[in-house]
Order: sequence, then C-alpha cells, then structure tokens
Amino acid sequence: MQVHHYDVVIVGAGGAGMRAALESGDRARTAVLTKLYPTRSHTGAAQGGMCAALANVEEDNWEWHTFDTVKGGDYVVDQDAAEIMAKEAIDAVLDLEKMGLPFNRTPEGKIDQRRFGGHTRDHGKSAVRRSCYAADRTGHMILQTLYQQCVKREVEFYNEFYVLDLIMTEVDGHKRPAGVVAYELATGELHTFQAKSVIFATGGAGKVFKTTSNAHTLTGDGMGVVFRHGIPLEDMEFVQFHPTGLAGLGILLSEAARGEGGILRNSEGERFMERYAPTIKDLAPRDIVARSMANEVREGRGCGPNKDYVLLDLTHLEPAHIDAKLPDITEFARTYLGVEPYTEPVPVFPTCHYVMGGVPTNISAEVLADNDHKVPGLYAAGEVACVSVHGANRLGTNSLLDINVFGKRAGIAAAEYANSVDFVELPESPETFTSELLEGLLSGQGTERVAAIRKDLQETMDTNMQVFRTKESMQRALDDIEALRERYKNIVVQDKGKRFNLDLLEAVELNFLLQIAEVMTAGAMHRKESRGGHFREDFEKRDDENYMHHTMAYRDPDATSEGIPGIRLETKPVVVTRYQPMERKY
Amino acid sequence: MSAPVIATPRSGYDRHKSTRNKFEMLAWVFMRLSGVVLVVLIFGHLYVNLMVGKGVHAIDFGFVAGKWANPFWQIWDLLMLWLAMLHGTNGIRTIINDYAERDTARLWLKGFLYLAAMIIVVLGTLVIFTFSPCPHGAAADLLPSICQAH
Amino acid sequence: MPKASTGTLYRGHEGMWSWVAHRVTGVGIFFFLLVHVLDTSLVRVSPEAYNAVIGTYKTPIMGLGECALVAAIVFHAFNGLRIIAVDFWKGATKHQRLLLWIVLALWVVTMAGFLPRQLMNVFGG
Amino acid sequence: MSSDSPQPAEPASKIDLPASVGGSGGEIPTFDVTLRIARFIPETDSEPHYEDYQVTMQGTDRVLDALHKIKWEIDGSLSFRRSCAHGVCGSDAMRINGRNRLACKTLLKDIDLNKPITVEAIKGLPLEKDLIVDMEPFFQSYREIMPFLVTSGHEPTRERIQSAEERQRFDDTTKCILCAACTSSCPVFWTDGQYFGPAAIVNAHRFIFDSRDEASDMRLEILNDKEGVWRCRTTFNCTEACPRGIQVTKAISEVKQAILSRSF
Ligand SMILES: Cc1cc2nc3c(=O)[nH]c(=O)nc-3n(C[C@H](O)[C@H](O)[C@H](O)COP(=O)(O)OP(=O)(O)OC[C@H]3O[C@@H](n4cnc5c(N)ncnc54)[C@H](O)[C@@H]3O)c2cc1C
Ligand code: HEM
Ligand code: SF4
Ligand code: F3S
Ligand code: FES
Repeated sequence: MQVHHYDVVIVGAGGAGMRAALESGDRARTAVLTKLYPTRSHTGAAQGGMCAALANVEEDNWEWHTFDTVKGGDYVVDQDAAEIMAKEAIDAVLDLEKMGLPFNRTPEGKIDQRRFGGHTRDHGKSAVRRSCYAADRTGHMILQTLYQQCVKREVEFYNEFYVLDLIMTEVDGHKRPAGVVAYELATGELHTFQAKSVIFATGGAGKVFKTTSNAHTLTGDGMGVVFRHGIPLEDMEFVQFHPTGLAGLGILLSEAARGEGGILRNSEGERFMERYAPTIKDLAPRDIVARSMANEVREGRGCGPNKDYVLLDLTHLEPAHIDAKLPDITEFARTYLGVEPYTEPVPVFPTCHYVMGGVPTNISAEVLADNDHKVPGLYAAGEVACVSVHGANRLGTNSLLDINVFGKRAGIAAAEYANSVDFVELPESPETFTSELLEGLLSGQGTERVAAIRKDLQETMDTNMQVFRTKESMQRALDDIEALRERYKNIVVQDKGKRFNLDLLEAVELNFLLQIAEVMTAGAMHRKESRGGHFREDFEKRDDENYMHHTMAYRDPDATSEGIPGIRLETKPVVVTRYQPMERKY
Repeated sequence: MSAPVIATPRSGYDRHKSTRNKFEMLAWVFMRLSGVVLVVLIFGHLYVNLMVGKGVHAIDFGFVAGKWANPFWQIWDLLMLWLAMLHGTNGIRTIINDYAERDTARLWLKGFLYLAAMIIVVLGTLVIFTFSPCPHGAAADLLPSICQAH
Repeated sequence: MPKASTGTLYRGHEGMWSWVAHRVTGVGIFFFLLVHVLDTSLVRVSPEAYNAVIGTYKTPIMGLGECALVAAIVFHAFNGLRIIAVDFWKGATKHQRLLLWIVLALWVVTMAGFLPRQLMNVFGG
Repeated sequence: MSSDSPQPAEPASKIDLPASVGGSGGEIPTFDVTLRIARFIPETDSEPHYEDYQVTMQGTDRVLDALHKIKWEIDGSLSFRRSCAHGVCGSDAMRINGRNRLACKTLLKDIDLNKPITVEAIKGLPLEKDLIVDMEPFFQSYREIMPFLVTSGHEPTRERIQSAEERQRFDDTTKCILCAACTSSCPVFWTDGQYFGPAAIVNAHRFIFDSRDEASDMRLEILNDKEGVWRCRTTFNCTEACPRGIQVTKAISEVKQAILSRSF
C-alpha cells in the first residue's frame, strides 16, 4: 500500500471538484482523486444552462433570482446561502467566460440568456431570460473548460481511483479527517492519501432509482462514505424528478426544450399544463410539471401502447431554431426512440434527476457534524452536498451554479484551512477497514448477484418512492430494502482479478445505494406533508407549522426512527432572512 | 509546496523529440506541387510513348535519341526525372517512418533509399545530358533519322 | 509506445481504402521508376543494348504489366489530385466521397481510352 | 433588445394527434443476439481471444445494454468503461463490427443480427483488460497542444465580447468529448502511436479559431511537427468514427491551412 501526502485532497472531478481544485491548487498542494477520467463526470451531461442575473437581454437582478430560488425550493431553502449563490452567480458565469467557455452570444456579442423553469422577473410576474447557455451542451462546456484550466495549471489528478473510505481521527474530542483511502482501478492496490483537508465532490445518487437521467456511476459514494462516519445526511427525502426524460429510458431532454417553446400534450392533444399552472404553464417548476404529467397518466390520458407517457411537442418550432438551440437533445430523440422531433412529438415521462439533499454544509462548504458544530477540515460541494440552496426542489440551472459557486468556496476554504494546520496523525493501518471489506467481498461464497439486487432496489424505489408517495408505499420500499440488505450479505463477486475489477466495485457501490435508499425513505416517512419534490398523497398540503425544517439523518446503531433501526432522525431550522413562506403558485 | 515529489499515477509516455522546423511542412507542400506538375509530365510522356503511332512497338534507340535531340523533351524528361524521384523518395520516406519500428531499422532503410535515389537521379541526369544521338560505330539503321545528315 | 493491437481488420470506408491503394500504387510506381531509369540509361551504353532490353517490353506479358503500371499511375494521379483538392478546397471535405467516385469514374474512362489501344499495340502487332 | 431567437407564436392549446402517437402500438419485440467479444484477462492471457455470448434483447436496446446484460447475468468479469449511457461522457468507445463506435449510441436494431456482433477494444492504445485500454497516451497528446484559453493583458470586468459569427467559427470542435474514437481509428496513429492524432488537433482547432485566444501561433508551432498535422493522410476514418459528428478531417485541414498561411 502506498501513502501520499497532500495539503488538500479533493474527491471527485466533476464541476464542483475541478472548480475547487482550481482555487485550492493555487494555494496549497492539491490532489484530485476521481473514479472516472475528469471529462467523463456527469456534469458533462447537463444541458440547459446556468442562471445568473446578468441582465444581458432584459432587466434582471440577483434579488429576484434569490426569491425564485427560495420559492422554487418551497421555502426550505437556507436563504443566506441562496442569497450568496444568486449574488455570486454573476461572477461565476463571468469567470467561466474568462476561462474560455464558449457561451452562445447575443447580437451585441454578449453572453446570451434564455428562459428556464421557475425563473421569473420581479417575484413571479413573468418568465425571465436568466439562463446562460452554450446550445444544449452547457454542462459539457463547463466540464471541458474546467478541465482545460486544470491542465493549464497542472492540477494533479489521480484518475480511476475510487475513494472508499474517509479516515477520521479524534483530536481534542473532535473528529477530524486525516485523509482518505482509495482503490486504484488499474492495479487493484489501495492507496492512503494523508491530507490536512478533504473536499467531497462526488456528485449525486440517481442510480437509487430505475428511471433516471443520471450516469451508471452516480451511486452516492461520497454520501455513503461520510454517513458511515456518523456525519448526518440532510433533506434526503427531496429528490427531483425531471419531467422530460425519454419515455422508458430516462435520458434527459432539457427543460430548455420548453424554455425554447416546447409544450407538453396528453393523449387528447391537450396542452394540459394550462390547467395545472395557468400563468407559466409548461415552464412551471419541475416538481409541479412532473406531478401533473404523472397525474395525466394516472387519469388515463397517457399516450402509447401502455398509456404510460405524455408528449413533448416541438413541431411548431422552426427546424432551424431547433438545430441552433437544441441540437443534442433532438438527436437523442432520433437515436434512442427513432422519433423525428421536427414533425413528431416526443414521448416523455418524469425521470429521477437530482438529489436535493446531501452532506450538510455551511456557506463556506464546511461539513456539519450536527446542527451547531462543523467538522474541521472536511468540506463538501456540488450535488453531494446540501448547503441548502435547493430546498425541496431545485430550480433548473441552479445546480451548475451551485457547483461553481460552492466549489470555488470549498477550494478556497480548504486550502486556507490546510495552510493553517498540521497533518492529523494517521492511525496505525488506515486501510484496514477497506481492505477487509474488499477481501470479504472477493472471498465471499454467496450466490446472490449484485445486478439482481440493484435491479430490485431500483424497481421498488421507482414504484414506491417516485413522484407520488404514501405511508404504505414507503413502508413497502422499506421492507424491500430490508430484505435486499439481507440478500446483500450473500452476494458473490465473480471477477477475482486485481486489475480493473469493476465487478468488485459495483458490489461496493450497491452497498452505498442501499444505504442511501434507506435514508431517503426514512426522511420521507418522517415528513408528513407535501413540499417540493416530496409529495405525499396522504398529506397533500404543505405543513409549515410542523415541517418547516430540514431533516438530519444520522447513522446510529442504538436508535430507531420511523420504525427503522440504525437511523436517528433530527431536525434543523431553516434560515429565513427576507422571504416568509407563501403559497407556491405559478 | 515543499512536500516530497510523488510520481504521477501512471508514468508518462515518451513521445519522439519534437522537430520544430519547417521540413515536414515543406515536404508536404512539395508533394502536392510536384504531384500537380507530374500529372502533366507523366500523362504527356505516356501519351507520346504509348498512344501515338505504334505505341510501345515504336520505342527503340532511334525513338529515344530522336526525342532527346530536341531540348524541349530533354527538359521535359529531366524535370520528370527529378520531380518523380524526389516525390517518390519522400513518399517512401514517410512510409518507412510509419512502419519501421526500431530506430536503427529506420536509419538503415532510409540510408538505402537516399543512396538509391541519388544514384538514379545522377545517372539519369548524366544520361540525358551527355547522351549523343549518333554514337560512332553504331549500325546506321538503329540511329534516328537526324543522324543521316552527318 | 503502444503497438497496433491485433483483432479483426478495421472496416474503414472509402477514404481508408483509397489511401491504401494510393500507398500501394505509389510504392509500385517508385520501384518501376528505379528500373525504368536504369534501363533507359542503357542508351548511353550502346543502341544494341538498349534495344535488346526494350525489346523485352514488347512481349505480351510485359504488355500486360504495362497495363497494370498505367492503371496504377492513372489511379495515383487522379487520387493525388483528389487529395490535393481535399487539402486546399474548402468544400471538398464534405464531398470527399463523391470526389472519390469521380476519381474512379475518370480512372475507368482513361483506362477505357488507353487499354484498347495498348492491347492492339501489344497483341495486334 | 432580444437575442436572435424569435419567440414562436403561442401554440394551440389543443390539437389533433396523429393516430400513430396517441393510439396503441404493439408489443416491443425481443430478439436473440450473439456477441463475439475480444476478451483479455491480463493476469492469465498473453493475447486476446474471442468468446461468444448469447443474450435476448429488446428493440430499443443498445450494444451497451447487451454488454451489461452479459456482465450482470452471465460473466461478471467482463470489463468495459461506461458512465452516462447516452453518448456524452466518452467512456465507451470500442470497435463494433470493425468500426469505432460508442456502445451506448449503437442500437442493436441498426446492426445486422444474423451474424455475431464483434466487439473489440479500440486500436493503437495499450490493451489493459477486455475492452479497456490505457488512455494516458491519448490524453498526453491532448495536453500537449495547450488546450486552454490563453489571453494577455488585464482581465475585463465583464465578459469578453465575441460576435455570434466568431463564436460559430469554432462551434463544431467544441463538441468533442475526448472519447478517442477518432484517434484510435486513424491508420497513421496505429503505426507507432507517435502521431498527435485527430482528437488533439480538433481540440487545438477549438482554440486556434477562438477569437478571444492569443496563443494560436504557439499551437500551430506545436502541430507543425513531424508528428503533427502533416502526418494526416486524409483517410477520413476519424470523421466517420466521431460520435459527435464533428467534421474532424475538415478541422485538420483548416489547421494545415492556418500553418501554411502563417509561413508563406
Ligand atoms: C442529464 C442532466 C442534465 C442536467 N442539466 C442541468 C442544467 O441544465 N443546469 C443545471 O444547473 N444542472 C443540471 N443538471 C444537474 C447538474 O449537472 C449536476 O447536479 C452537477 O453537474 C453535479 O456536479 P458535481 O460536480 O457535484 O458531480 P459530478 O459531475 O457528477 O461529478 C462527480 C465526480 O465524483 C467522482 N466520484 C464519485 N464517486 C467517487 C469515488 N467513490 N471516488 C472518487 N471519485 C468519485 C466522479 O468520478 C466524478 O468526477 C443536470 C443533470 C443531469 C443528470
Ligand atoms: C502522376 C502524378 C502524381 C500525383 C498527382 C501524385 C500525388 C501524390 C500526393 C498528393 C501524395 C501525398 C499523399 C498524402 O500526403 O496523403 C503522393 C504520395 C506518394 N506518391 Fe505520388 N503523385 C504522383 C506521381 C507519383 C509517382 C510518379 C511516384 C513514384 C515515383 C509517386 C509515389 C508516391 C509515393 C510513394 C507516395 C507516398 C504515399 C503515402 O505516403 O501513402 N507518386 N502522391
Ligand atoms: S473528435 Fe469526436 S471521435 Fe474524436 S475524441 Fe472528440 S468526440 Fe471523440
Ligand atoms: S483518420 Fe487519420 S489520416 Fe487524417 S483524416 Fe483522420 S487523422
Ligand atoms: S457511456 Fe458515456 S458516452 Fe457511452
């Protein structure tokens, strides 16, 4: 086993990880560990854009943006964080432009902006053009641009290194990170990275669900690793289902399709969003649109042989306009469904898209150990983290913003912290836990296949924990997860080799998925109301009286919450500065 | 940043030393320019030699000597010789660069190539210029008609 | 450095195969040229020597060889012009496939003009 | 003031749908396919060998789904890279029936299924296991062409101004996802692996023609090299392999032109 020493270790090389690396690399010795080549990260899949109140095409300001974010998140947004994000958005976009990001341009040569769901002028008066974009490849351009800058500044990457454990050491009664343990895919060796500060930027956990726009590799590793060490996960019940995934596949068709004028229709050809959100119709926030779609299908107005999807209609748009603004997503429709969007409406259905919750952090991206204390030296940014700027429902384009704003903050804070402290001593053999885990999996004599368990997990989550939830459905999910965890103990890893043993890693990832699915369901059980992405048919109303708070789930072998052993649920107050909760209407 | 230097995860690959000069560019341009000119020269050559009159059957010492008595054909063939040889040699050079794996093999092959090319070009040039159409003591029926004047 | 990996043949399109053909014909022509200059040099030795060697060109076998040579040169020449077009003319990369078919058509036409004449010369005596 | 996109007229709130979309279709057909995969286990094999796998797949499945099915249900040791599963991350370039393709963008229904589908690793890069090759040489030549914006002078406070036309000039080459399908389809790259390769040139092109960039000269200098653009033999394999539809050969041509016009 090799030991490496760095001031700052960043886990994950998506948008958040690389944005942090750019800041931290200039200030301290930094290594970036990533299980994928950086340019393979799922930030590259983001399409629609990144919002900032640049006011390049029409009047706008960051205060409106803050309001939209808070309202979009159904008021469980920490408003201090939302305000920072909206304010720093402008510089975040300009920074990217200066790094070379090829944004689409206005006739005057400035960054062009377009409409996006939930973004409005003057506190909801009408839709506003706030999303800065590069065709429908904004995330691709962000990921490439950040990687280019990392190449320029010679950031040290460890590619295809899976971080499987965080080393926590007790110093003066506080737990502090001493480093991480990583598995090198190419050789099967374990490496210990000693670090003064550690940033987690491992992205989301969409693979908990079957229908998802997320990559196969988004298995919630960072959340799982941190949770194991007693650090809480915040607001995990809030999962965003994006309205327009390609039916049956989950591949995303960006909201930009509706921003550019696309509309949704049911089997009767009706533009049904006129009924659900009379003002902004198809551009209502995602949770509302997704639920409306699911409702149309439930009420028998779905299309197709099984009446299980609705249609995204672009046929009234000019083909040239589609080609200029939505080239990639229309190609997805052609490639994967064989549908020609110029002339035919595209079958779509909600797809699991984004986890609003995650590792709780403050506005400096420092990870919280509980409501009042932070973990010195541990940081998180991006989808893995919960600042919380997205509350119960993230607005489109706010995540690319989140990763840039808080990625940057994490990088600066982590480097400054590292420069002010000494290494925390590593324990005797820091890799023991991980090596035992892997050896256990490799030598296991079980019979259960990893893929089968994962499939069952994803299916139960899709059936029971999607856009409509009830106590009964969630209980079914919990029972299934429990059974699956039993089966997990009996799994077999077929590949016994050392090199590129992806079979082994899928087994490890499945463990994270099971853990996260359980936490999500626990949080959802606890929240007996409907808010944002979390909609309960047995409690259809938002309940500010009792649930205007964040949930914090801790791993605790001695506790039982909502009938689930091993999890302790607590709450955390929401930071409210300017905007009192109001009814969320569009 | 004084911490110990750590080898990057996968050690780098050696690329050949870069050649920051214009040779490859000029060679590339030359291939194209000579190609265009060669089309004219070679098609002309083939046409006159194979298509006009009796084709190959007409070719003998007399035919060649008759052509080279004319400075126009002398220049034509000289140009063709030089351009074709340079073009071809450079073409083979790139092929050797592509497929010869070891440096020594490359060196030897290219050595042979350049030597052969030089011999051929020098020989060809000498032949075209020092050629006399009416050598002494040759049978008169082999000689071109212009020799009759002597 | 990496070695070209094994496995089945890469199924490239027209562009790749025309390149292979260009390369093969180029090498072929080069070696013919070497020999051709040498035999032509015999004119310096004596008319008899030259005529003796050139006489062998007039056999039917060499006649057919000559056909192959001309075919190679004509292909190499036209394809060379196509490559030059691709390099210097903006629209050519878009129409590269069409260009190759034009090359082949020209090649057929040229050979159709040449072959009868050549075969008549060779076999018709 | 508004951007170039005209706002379309408000669409009708109700239309008649053609029967084909609203109505009912048939069952999704299933079929059997055979995959012939070049397996290479570094611990035991010295050469890759072929193995056949039979799986039952559905009409909308892609080669990646078939590979997953094999890995998940038949042989867990089969190794390949993949992530996004819809052609945007560049992980899964491989040789499918002799041509470089992304497994996640190649639909089974577009392939002749009467014969086994041959799946092999991409050529010209060191083979590590099954369908996985070492990408490091590929990324190294990418890094060598200075793939980042270089500017001088003071940073402006707002964005740099760039007209829509200037932006359009290099649009095609910004699409690259570094999948290596092009470079590993190039016959010149196969020979000795020293050629910079189309992907590196594409990424140089992206900056050379960016009106904001000031280091074009340096990049052109780097590519004016023995292993640079002049090694390209315009075989168009790269253009045909590119899953993003980038006009790779055209981009290379444009870089050649730029070097020439700078030199003469
Ligand atoms: C299809 C799609 C479209 C989207 N469109 C938009 C949009 O238009 N606008 C918007 O704002 N947001 C959008 N989003 C959301 C947004 O793209 C993501 O939330 C955001 O990119 C997440 O970035 P990240 O850096 O946190 O994580 P990622 O980009 O997912 O990166 C995760 C990184 O962590 C690494 N990693 C993970 N686990 C480990 C481990 N165990 N060890 C080491 N490394 C690890 C991975 O290698 C990777 O580098 C979209 C998302 C999707 C899926
Ligand atoms: C008739 C007119 C000719 C034209 C228009 C022509 C054109 C070209 C061109 C443009 C190339 C460059 C190919 C590339 O860079 O991809 C080339 C290569 C080559 N030519 Fe010619 N050529 C002609 C005649 C000849 C002759 C007479 C010879 C032999 C002596 C020859 C031998 C070669 C060789 C060996 C190559 C290298 C092939 C390769 O690298 O793949 N050519 N030709
Ligand atoms: S140019 Fe195309 S084929 Fe080449 S790496 Fe980029 S995306 Fe892949
Ligand atoms: S395949 Fe290679 S030869 Fe040139 S046109 Fe593409 S780089
Ligand atoms: S898996 Fe991402 S490109 Fe195929």
